[in-house]
Amino acid sequence: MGELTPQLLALQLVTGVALGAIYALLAVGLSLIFGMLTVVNFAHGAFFMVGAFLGIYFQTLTGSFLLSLVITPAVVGAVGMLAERFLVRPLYGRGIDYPLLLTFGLSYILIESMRVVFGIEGLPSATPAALRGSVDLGIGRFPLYRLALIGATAVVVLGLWLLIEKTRFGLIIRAGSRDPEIVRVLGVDVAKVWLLVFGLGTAIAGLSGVLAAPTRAVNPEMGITVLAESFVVTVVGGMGSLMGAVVAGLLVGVVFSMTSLLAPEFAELSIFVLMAIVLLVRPQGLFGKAGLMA
Amino acid sequence: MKATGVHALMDLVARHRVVAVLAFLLVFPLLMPYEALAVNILIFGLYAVGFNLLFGYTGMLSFGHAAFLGVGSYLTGMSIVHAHLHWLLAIAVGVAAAALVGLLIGHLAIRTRGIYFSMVTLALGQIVYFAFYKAESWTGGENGLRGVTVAPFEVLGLRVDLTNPIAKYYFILGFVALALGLVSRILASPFGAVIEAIRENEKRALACGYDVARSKILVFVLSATICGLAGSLRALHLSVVPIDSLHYLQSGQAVMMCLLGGMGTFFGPFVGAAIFLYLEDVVTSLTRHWMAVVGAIFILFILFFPRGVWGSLMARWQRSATREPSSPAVEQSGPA
Amino acid sequence: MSNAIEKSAPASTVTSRRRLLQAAAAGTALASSPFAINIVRAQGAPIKIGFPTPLTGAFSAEAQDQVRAAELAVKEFNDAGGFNGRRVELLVRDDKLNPGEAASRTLELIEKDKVDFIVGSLSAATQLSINAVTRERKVIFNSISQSDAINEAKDWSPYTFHEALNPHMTAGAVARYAFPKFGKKVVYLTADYAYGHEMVRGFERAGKALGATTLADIRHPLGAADYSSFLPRIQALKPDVLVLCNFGRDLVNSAKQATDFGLKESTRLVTPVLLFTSRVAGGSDAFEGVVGGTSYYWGMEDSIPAAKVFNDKFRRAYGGAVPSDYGALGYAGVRSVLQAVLNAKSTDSDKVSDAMGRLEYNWYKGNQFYRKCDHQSVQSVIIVESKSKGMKDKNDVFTVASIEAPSESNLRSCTELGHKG
Amino acid sequence: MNGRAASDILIEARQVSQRFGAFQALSDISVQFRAKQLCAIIGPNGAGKSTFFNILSGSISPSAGSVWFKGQDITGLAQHEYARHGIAKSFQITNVFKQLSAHENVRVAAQMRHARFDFFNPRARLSAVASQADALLERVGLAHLRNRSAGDLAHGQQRALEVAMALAAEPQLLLMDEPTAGMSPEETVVMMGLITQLAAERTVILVEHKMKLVMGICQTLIVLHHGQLLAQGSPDEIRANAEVRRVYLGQG
Repeated sequence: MGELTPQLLALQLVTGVALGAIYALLAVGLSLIFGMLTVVNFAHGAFFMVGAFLGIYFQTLTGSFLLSLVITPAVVGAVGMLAERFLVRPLYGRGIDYPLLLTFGLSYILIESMRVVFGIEGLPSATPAALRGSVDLGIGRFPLYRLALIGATAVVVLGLWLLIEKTRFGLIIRAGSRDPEIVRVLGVDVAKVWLLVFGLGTAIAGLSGVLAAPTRAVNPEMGITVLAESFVVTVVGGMGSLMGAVVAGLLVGVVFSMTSLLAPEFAELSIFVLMAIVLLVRPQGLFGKAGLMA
Repeated sequence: MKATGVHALMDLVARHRVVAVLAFLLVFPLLMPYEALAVNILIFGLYAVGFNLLFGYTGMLSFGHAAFLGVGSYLTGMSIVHAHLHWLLAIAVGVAAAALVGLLIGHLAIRTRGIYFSMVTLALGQIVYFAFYKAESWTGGENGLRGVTVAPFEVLGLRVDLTNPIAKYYFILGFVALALGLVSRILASPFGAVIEAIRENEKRALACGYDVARSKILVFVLSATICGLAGSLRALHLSVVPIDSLHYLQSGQAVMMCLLGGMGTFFGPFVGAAIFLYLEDVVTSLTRHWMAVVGAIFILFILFFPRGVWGSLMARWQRSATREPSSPAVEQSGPA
Repeated sequence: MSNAIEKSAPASTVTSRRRLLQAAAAGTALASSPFAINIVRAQGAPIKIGFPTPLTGAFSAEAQDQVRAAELAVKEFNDAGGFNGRRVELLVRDDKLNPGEAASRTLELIEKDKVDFIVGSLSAATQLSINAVTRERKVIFNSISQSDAINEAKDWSPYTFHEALNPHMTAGAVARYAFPKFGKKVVYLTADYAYGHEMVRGFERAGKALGATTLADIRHPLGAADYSSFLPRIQALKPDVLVLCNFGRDLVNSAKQATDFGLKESTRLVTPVLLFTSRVAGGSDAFEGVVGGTSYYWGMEDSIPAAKVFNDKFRRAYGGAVPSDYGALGYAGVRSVLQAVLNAKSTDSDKVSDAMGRLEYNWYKGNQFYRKCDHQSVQSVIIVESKSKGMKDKNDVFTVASIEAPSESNLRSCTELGHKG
Repeated sequence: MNGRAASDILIEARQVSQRFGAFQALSDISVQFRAKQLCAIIGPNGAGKSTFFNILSGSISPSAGSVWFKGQDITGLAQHEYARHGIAKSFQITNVFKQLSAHENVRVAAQMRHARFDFFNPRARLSAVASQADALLERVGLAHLRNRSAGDLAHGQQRALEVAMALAAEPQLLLMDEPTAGMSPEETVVMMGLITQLAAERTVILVEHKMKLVMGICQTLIVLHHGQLLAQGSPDEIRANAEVRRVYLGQG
């Protein structure tokens, strides 16, 4: 390829990071839930999709993207908590298969309900006026919104880090992710913690939905491919490791972006190859087993 | 008295489970709205049974089994379309290829455990998917492989025309019967006991002196072989091989069928496949929101019949059986 | 009265109930009134058309529009008295856009429902697997979605008809319109599957004659949600025209993201198939200034009388709604088969196939006919440009830029497709 | 009972050391165990008993030194190889096939010596294995529970079942990690009785921290302390050993 200039590579890198941002966000939610509840949430992609739909809905309702950035995750998180309380909770202690398959069934229902409410074709999603258009980074033009996306992800991850490292709730999560017994010993109502963690994880999925909506078509099936991708990221990073989720998210984003440049047809495959290699060399994933934020 | 009646029946079924299932399958088409559905149930029933060998009996949840269904389908299809092989040879090729791919994937995947195992099988399965997707000149790529047609032929003096649905059903049933016989033998064999031991407690199985790694590879290959046969038959059934047969959603289907019917039981997966496909068929023709219905039914099953339809029946029966310790079925063939 | 039920209930479920009613009707009739005989004849065995299409999934909007239009054609035919008293019945099945499901459903339609004809499908893969099943059983299949492969001798059979445009025709027409207008330096962003490759081939063939040069053909995974990682390179290549050789949601996503990357400032976006529903779903921003081809746009009623007639029928039947491109194909697909039945005075596959091959028709978009060698419907291609301002209502999304008249010369030659003669 | 020929040495550890990162769990342990003896490895918590046990039973291979069985170096063999050589073990935490019946548990264990990869012939044909399993259940006193699934058995019964499974391999060496852990006094008595019987036919090595329990029945004791071999000998010699008194008995 003749036109492989440094500028192009640099721009490609930025693109990869922007892609990775969404991956990371999704994986963080998955990883949080798995780390604490050892529940493999197959409805994660569906919660992401619901987030995208509700995001647009609340944006048009309130006329403010920022407002919907707050409301939507709250609503999605609430749905998540309902799911945990009435569907997932009865399955604790039954191994990982059952919750996994139950959430899979749940995803079907979420997809269909969005079809019923918002229609099979989905909703047109507009980029918030302030973030429209593209800016010249000196290495080429890049969409302003995707830059904002990178920023937003950084903020969310930082906030999460503070929550987990600096608060009592975080302490409990860290303890719980290693051994639920400890939490009981601490005299905490574990059930409540699990409820909150599941809510938090799904809320983050919803948030990534709102953030991703302006960059792509919003339709009921949008969560299906996303699910596979975010699993790859979570597993590469090591289930239950937030740090892993973030690092792997960016890694996968960049790998995907670079293969799209050098061998576009293999872009999709590349992330699966990456996962296979990582797991065969390190069966626990990059940051597996290590503590949540380690 | 009712319990003992059920018990007697189930006992009989368990003793001669293959005979029982065949007797049922012989009249099965009469119960189905149309033959193509019955054939699908045969094929996916077999697919689920093969998958269950790994999932239900050895406790390894693979998300990559579509690879074996697909490879079986494609290799059989390609042997007919490109190499013009005899159908029997084509089936053999498909099954052998599936076994080989099973050996490769199994060999790599068993290094990992739990969800990581599931994910590695998923990834390797996707790699197979992609390989066939890209080999467009041989596989037809996304358009799928077309023209897998078999001219009418003679078997044991009988003329078989695969465009005749009834003939096709019994033709395919013949192979399914053989495969079920094999699976039944595997489960009743010494190795059958070993894989259950591995499912129950890997550490202890090692301490007992069993080479767990090799046992896992062997069961993986056996499972792949069965699923490969299901694939081969599907190619003959549909006369096309859709690329979707390699997709991970197809792997997911095997899991659902096992779960609906009851994993770790002999009939369970078959029952699951029947319920799954029949429900899908009925529901889709009634409402466009079939996904919601299927999803809901699925959740209800996991919450209230975690053992699946057949599994729950078995559980009830065994409770009554353990009251009479002299039930041979319990110790020899294990759960039917 | 069985009529009433047929209207009220979805086509896919009426069958069995209708049978009962017929039996009852016929029974009582025979027992009593002198009109018995002609009632029975009037009720005579219906002509059945199987209609597999993805009622659920990514293209369900188009699919359901196809069904509506097809039912319109059926109703017309029945209201006109059917074929010597025999009514037509449309059996709709959901193929879930999955070729395996499509094949099973086609088997069901042929083996259980004993349909006389099959019309339908909404993807290359599903139509090819339906075709594989129908040709083996000598059942006529009129495909109403795009594919080049189905014309080729390898897949084709005397019972195979292709009502829809094929990628070669569509891409060629768009190329002939766009390259002279927008420039000759071209980059393709192509969904990596047969349909995508076929469209690129169509563009490049037409482009060669016009002196267009291909800077790059970038192939993206089918169904990708994010295209950003393909765009920096395209940006660096600075093409006059970016051709998005993908379909439906892939098109919506790639157009949207190309717009975000500011590509439109120096490059024109072009696509072979600009779907009505995609445009409605994608919104005007993403599609602003995008030019593409289509088999039908309701807005052509100003210049094409047949379109006006068809639109009005459709509006009347469905509360003012306008037919979409693929919807219209559902109407044409069914109507051609039924016309052929009338001409052949028979439902026998060979006779109808023969009559259909000789059909010259104008159902909704001007004159059409099926080419002898491959039964491809030779028809006009409409070039539309997406509107972003001055839209009268939500359906007013395109302006008709030009209409390329039907001509066999725009098709690949019979010999190239592997047909003799 | 000293001064026997080296020929009847069954298993032997030669300069075995084990370190986990910075932590030296065992340093330079050399011990010999004779055939058909009942021996106990004792020592306060953290003395390295379990580590040593795991090395002898092959769950971990030592960072230095070697393990010899019947004059053959078996260091670093795969877990399952140990069982095939005739080394069986029972775990500290009960470790059975919970969903399988008591009989099936033992049957599987016994089957190992006859068929491991045969997936075609009915296992019902291995009637010898089935009857051996029944005999073993009889021996550990679980015959009446043969069809009960192992998970439903009481703790003591599960331990007994484990012993039966270990015996099924007809081992020359039986390694038992705290066989009476968590048992009621009554169960403990029964278990110790059983163990003494077993030692008549094969070498049995126990890990035990309840010293009093083993003093009575063992021929040889190994005392570990901070990963060092502190003393080795008959119960009397150990009682007499001043070192042992100081570090061990001293603290109760």
